[in-house]
Amino acid sequence: MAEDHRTLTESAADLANRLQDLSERAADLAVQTSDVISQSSAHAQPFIITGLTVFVLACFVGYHVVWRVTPALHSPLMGITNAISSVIVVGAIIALWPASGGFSLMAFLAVVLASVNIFGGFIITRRMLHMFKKKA
Amino acid sequence: MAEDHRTLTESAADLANRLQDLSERAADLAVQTSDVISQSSAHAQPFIITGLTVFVLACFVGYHVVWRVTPALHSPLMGITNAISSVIVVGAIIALWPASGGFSLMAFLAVVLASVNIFGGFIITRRMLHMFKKKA
Amino acid sequence: MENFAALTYLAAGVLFILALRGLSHPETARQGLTFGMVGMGLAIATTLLLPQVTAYVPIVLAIAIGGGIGAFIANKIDMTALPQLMAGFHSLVGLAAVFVAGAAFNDPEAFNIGTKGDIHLASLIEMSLGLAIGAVTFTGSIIAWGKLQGRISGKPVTFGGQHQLNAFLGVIMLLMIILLCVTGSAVVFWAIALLALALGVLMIIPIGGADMPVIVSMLNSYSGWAAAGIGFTLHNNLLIITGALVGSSGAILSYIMCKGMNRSFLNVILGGFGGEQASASAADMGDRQAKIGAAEDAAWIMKNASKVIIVPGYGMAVAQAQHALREMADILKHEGVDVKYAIHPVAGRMPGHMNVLLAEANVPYDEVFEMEDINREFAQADVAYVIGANDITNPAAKSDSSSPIYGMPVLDVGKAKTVLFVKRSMGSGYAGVDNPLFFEDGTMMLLGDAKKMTEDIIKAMES
Amino acid sequence: MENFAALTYLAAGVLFILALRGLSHPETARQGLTFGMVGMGLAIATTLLLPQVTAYVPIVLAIAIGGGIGAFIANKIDMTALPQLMAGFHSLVGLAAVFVAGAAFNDPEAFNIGTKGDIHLASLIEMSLGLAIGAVTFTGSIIAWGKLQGRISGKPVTFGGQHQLNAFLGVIMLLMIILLCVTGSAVVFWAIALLALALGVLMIIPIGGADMPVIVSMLNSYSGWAAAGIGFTLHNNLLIITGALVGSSGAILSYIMCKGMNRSFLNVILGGFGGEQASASAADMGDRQAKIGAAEDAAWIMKNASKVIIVPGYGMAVAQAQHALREMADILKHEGVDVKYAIHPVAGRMPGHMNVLLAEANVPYDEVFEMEDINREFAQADVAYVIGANDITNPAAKSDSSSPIYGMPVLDVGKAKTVLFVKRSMGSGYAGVDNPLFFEDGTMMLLGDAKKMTEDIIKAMES
Ligand SMILES: NC(=O)c1ccc[n+]([C@@H]2O[C@H](COP(=O)([O-])OP(=O)(O)OC[C@H]3O[C@@H](n4cnc5c(N)ncnc54)[C@H](OP(=O)(O)O)[C@@H]3O)[C@@H](O)[C@H]2O)c1
Ligand SMILES: NC(=O)c1ccc[n+]([C@@H]2O[C@H](COP(=O)([O-])OP(=O)(O)OC[C@H]3O[C@@H](n4cnc5c(N)ncnc54)[C@H](OP(=O)(O)O)[C@@H]3O)[C@@H](O)[C@H]2O)c1
Repeated sequence: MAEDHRTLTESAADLANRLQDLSERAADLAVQTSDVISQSSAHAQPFIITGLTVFVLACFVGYHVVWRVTPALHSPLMGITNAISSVIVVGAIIALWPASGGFSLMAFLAVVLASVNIFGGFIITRRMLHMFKKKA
Repeated sequence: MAEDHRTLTESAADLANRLQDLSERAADLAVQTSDVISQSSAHAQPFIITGLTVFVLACFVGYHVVWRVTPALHSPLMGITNAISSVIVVGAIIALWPASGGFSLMAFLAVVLASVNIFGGFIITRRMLHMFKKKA
Repeated sequence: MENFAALTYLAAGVLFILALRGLSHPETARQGLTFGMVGMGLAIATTLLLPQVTAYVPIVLAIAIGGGIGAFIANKIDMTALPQLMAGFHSLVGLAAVFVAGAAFNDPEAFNIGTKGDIHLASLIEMSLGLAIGAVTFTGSIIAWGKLQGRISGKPVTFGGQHQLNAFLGVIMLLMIILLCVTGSAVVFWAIALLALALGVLMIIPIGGADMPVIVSMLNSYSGWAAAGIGFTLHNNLLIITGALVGSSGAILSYIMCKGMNRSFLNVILGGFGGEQASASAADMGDRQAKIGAAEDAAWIMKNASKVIIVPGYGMAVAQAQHALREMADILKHEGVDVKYAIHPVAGRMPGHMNVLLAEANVPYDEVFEMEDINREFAQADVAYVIGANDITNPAAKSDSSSPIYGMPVLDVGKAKTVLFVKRSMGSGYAGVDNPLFFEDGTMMLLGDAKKMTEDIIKAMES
Repeated sequence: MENFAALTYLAAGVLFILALRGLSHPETARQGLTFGMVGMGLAIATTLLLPQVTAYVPIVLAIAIGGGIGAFIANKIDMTALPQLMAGFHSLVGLAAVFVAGAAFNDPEAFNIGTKGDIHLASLIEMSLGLAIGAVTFTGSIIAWGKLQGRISGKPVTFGGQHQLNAFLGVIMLLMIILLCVTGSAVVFWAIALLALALGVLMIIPIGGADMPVIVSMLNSYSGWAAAGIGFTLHNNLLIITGALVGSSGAILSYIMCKGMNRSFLNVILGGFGGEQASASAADMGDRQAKIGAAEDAAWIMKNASKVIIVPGYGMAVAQAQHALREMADILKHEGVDVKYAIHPVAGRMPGHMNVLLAEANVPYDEVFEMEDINREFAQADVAYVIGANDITNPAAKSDSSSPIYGMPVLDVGKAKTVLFVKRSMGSGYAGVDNPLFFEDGTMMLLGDAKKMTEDIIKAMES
């Protein structure tokens, strides 16, 4: 019995040791986790920052490019910008029937409407541009 | 003694239970960790991608902005670009005496050289620009 | 895949930039258009290849339906209806943005922006802004379409306290967006949508029909900023780049139009300008007498001229007189007369309107000149043939500081030896201002429909 | 802090863009410069506030030393030495890039790009490119500086198999970069540096002294791309934006210069063009006789002219004649003569060289015209006063298809009633081509130093 007792006590102590071990490992893991996260966040800025950088630069590009458009082609410009602004169709396509939810009617309608614009905008612009001719 | 025995056995069982609990939590933590990491990597593209986006847009901006510079000011343009290209000083400052290593002579020299350029470039440009005057 | 998609999206963005760059000259414009179409194709193809996109059938169906409708409309529409068409298309972009915001709100997991009922704060803000701007664009563009199409009276609808009401509704909307951020409630979300739809109507009805082009451009600009906002929500640089391009484009075109009319943007937005044309204003002219001519007189004068400058305006678009005009110019050129076209920046009802109509009638673009490039040549011209234009030739803009169009740059048609005005009456143009040029010695009025009158002149020339 | 830093870096990038935009007009240029300086201050301040930066004393010391040297040089230097100065500054940027790359290689932890001896592959590639470009820029710019300053003969140094040797070394370099990526060895790293230093010398020595401005711009462009590369390594958008700006600027300036000389960039790079001027070439002219004039003749002719166009060239810079020139122009203007300056795009030895020198002598910038704007006016001018310029006036570029400068756009000075050439001899300019204009009837040669001759003319005018 005394032996039994000893064994049990020992094994209890053993368990306690293992427990401590484990808790240390858990602590380690936690540290590593936070390390990984902080490191990856140090490397990868939140999207709002890079997005803002891209946005500001794109505004500069837009400003310069649009001012270069010859006034005679301002109507085609409206046509093209109308078409490309429908690039939000990209968002609608993702939402149409995602794995997480079922069929989304709203997304479907958004894709339809954006497609009207994309095709309509490009085709009317092409019609306009095909009319501009040089002196023969 | 029997009671003792029981208590010990019970506490051993208890410990075992707790251990299981803990290991479950650890597993949980691991899952969460990988979740966090994968999520943050899904959200944050690797820098090479955003960097490339920024680079391409900045090239467009540079192209348009530089072509707008009046030829009369091409020398000041060289002066300013000379000064701002020394913005790599930013990298040298970080490396000068970081927590990880000791004093870096190379970084020190880089800061000195870049500073020569920054001050020299801006001052010579200012001297040039101050000479350009309109008809009185 | 993620990274590959990011790269192809970047390529699509670059192609869009090149598309707009192409428009800097008619020679490169068609190539630019091709860039734009390839870019759009790339963007859609990339999205279809994303792992989370699997429902190809409904997607292709939706694109086919929408594309079919779009192609049909764009192929059938008359070039003279361009301003309305643009307004109509914009309303669709606005509605699409509303639907995208709604879909994202209903199923945030699809976009990685949180879970249903617990959407990230930043995404909620961006989403509600996108929703509001989209809804305003939708109803606002419909009103603009109606006014341009003539379905709704072009007269400004004004009532007391209108601006106060709009401002009040704007504040309510802001409060509701804050409420949405706090509660995340679907009811609040759709209430914002309804309010924004109403605001779109209320904001546009006080603005006169002829100011609609500025409004259409403004709404275009808004839809660009909204797309950029959605880009932030979806972490998609392509939407951000495109949004910034479209946003700048709309803003710059509005600015150019306001400058061409010498009015501030605020003045346009506050509304109350223009509307039904004062058709009886000729009576106000007292006993001043205008010289009324016939087609035969005009034909004789022009055949004997050595230089004729043609000034088209909104009336040419209404009468669809561009083909007859080109024919007349051909006859004159055949007779050895030097013929040029002068385009005012705000002639017609949208930027570049006249250029497109003349191009439709096969007028070569190198015979068509911007105001700054040709204004000095009127002094050497024998005839200025003003067809359906009015305000853009009004010298009161230069001389009469009390005129509502004072300060607007105008074409110096009065400097030509003879000015021929083709219009249906002695009435005023869109600004509602009388044109003193009608009563000058060198002026001859050719009263009648622009197309009919031009055809009569052609007949007289040929006989 | 990270995010705050990213935002202020973005602001600094925008300020740099605005700085270059400001240069579109002399009126806004000083404001642009202020933007540039504020942007740089912001960038440095932000970096100092980063948590990992703590060693303020050595940093401030380094900036103070460097800034002091830079300020001293920039304040003392003569404006005529600008081309050398730019080359010298560029060499410093190159060396700084080498040091930054070296520091990053020695202490990758500081930049978060791996650990010593185990640096991320992408960073190794970027780093070695930065190193190589920096080293080439360093020695290349030093050679350019020496040739411009006259410390090294401007003659192209050529030998057989030169281009083959350079190509061979380039291939070796590429192999060593691959080796570096595989081993990460410090020896290989520094071997790359040494090789690049040698390559910089070898690439530039075959190029003639007068082509140096193109080379300086090209190296400037390279240093921009290198900065962008370091930006990728450090995950820093500011470096990327700035690098792209500087890179485009250098590339566009090289392009403009090549176009101004009607030569291809490749032709410049391959070298062997220009060098010592053929001083005795006048003998080749056979028995054609040039009219040699004195200062008094020139004074008399110009005082009786109603329109004089001054064409400055490299010789004006050498002689520092700009102040005397301005004085002469003042006297002429006082006499009621219409005086203008015509600047060829590649007059002098760097883009905008003449404009700066004339500005230094207080010539108002609205009297100074670009070639396209003034070339037609020579036909109405009584006198073209060509001072220290040669190639840029050579009509052989238009008429003689066998001339090495055939196709280069030139100033039509020959259209003026009288052409006065101020130069020291009948020798040719940098292209080594004889100028047939010297022997035309309407030409008078004023042989002598540009400054001395102009002062003599002033004396003759005043007496
Ligand atoms: N282009 C733009 O982007 C833009 C944007 C915003 C505002 N606007 C404004 O629009 C105006 C444009 O000037 P505008 O000179 O082109 O047009 P306008 O001043 O509106 O004059 C058009 C004239 O055409 C005549 N007309 C109408 N139908 C006709 C027909 N079937 N046959 C012959 N004549 C006809 C009308 O006179 P009768 O009734 O006597 O026939 C009218 O006076 C400017 O005031 C501008 O500020 C333009
Ligand atoms: N600006 C740039 O960016 C750039 C870049 C690359 C290449 N370049 C090249 O540089 C050349 C510039 O043409 P340029 O006409 O200005 O110069 P140039 O053709 O080199 O002629 C300069 C002339 O000045 C004379 N000269 C030299 N020192 C003088 C002094 N102290 N007093 C009076 N005259 C003096 C020389 O003749 P004497 O020896 O008889 O006195 C020489 O003929 C072009 O060929 C261009 O392609 C320019």
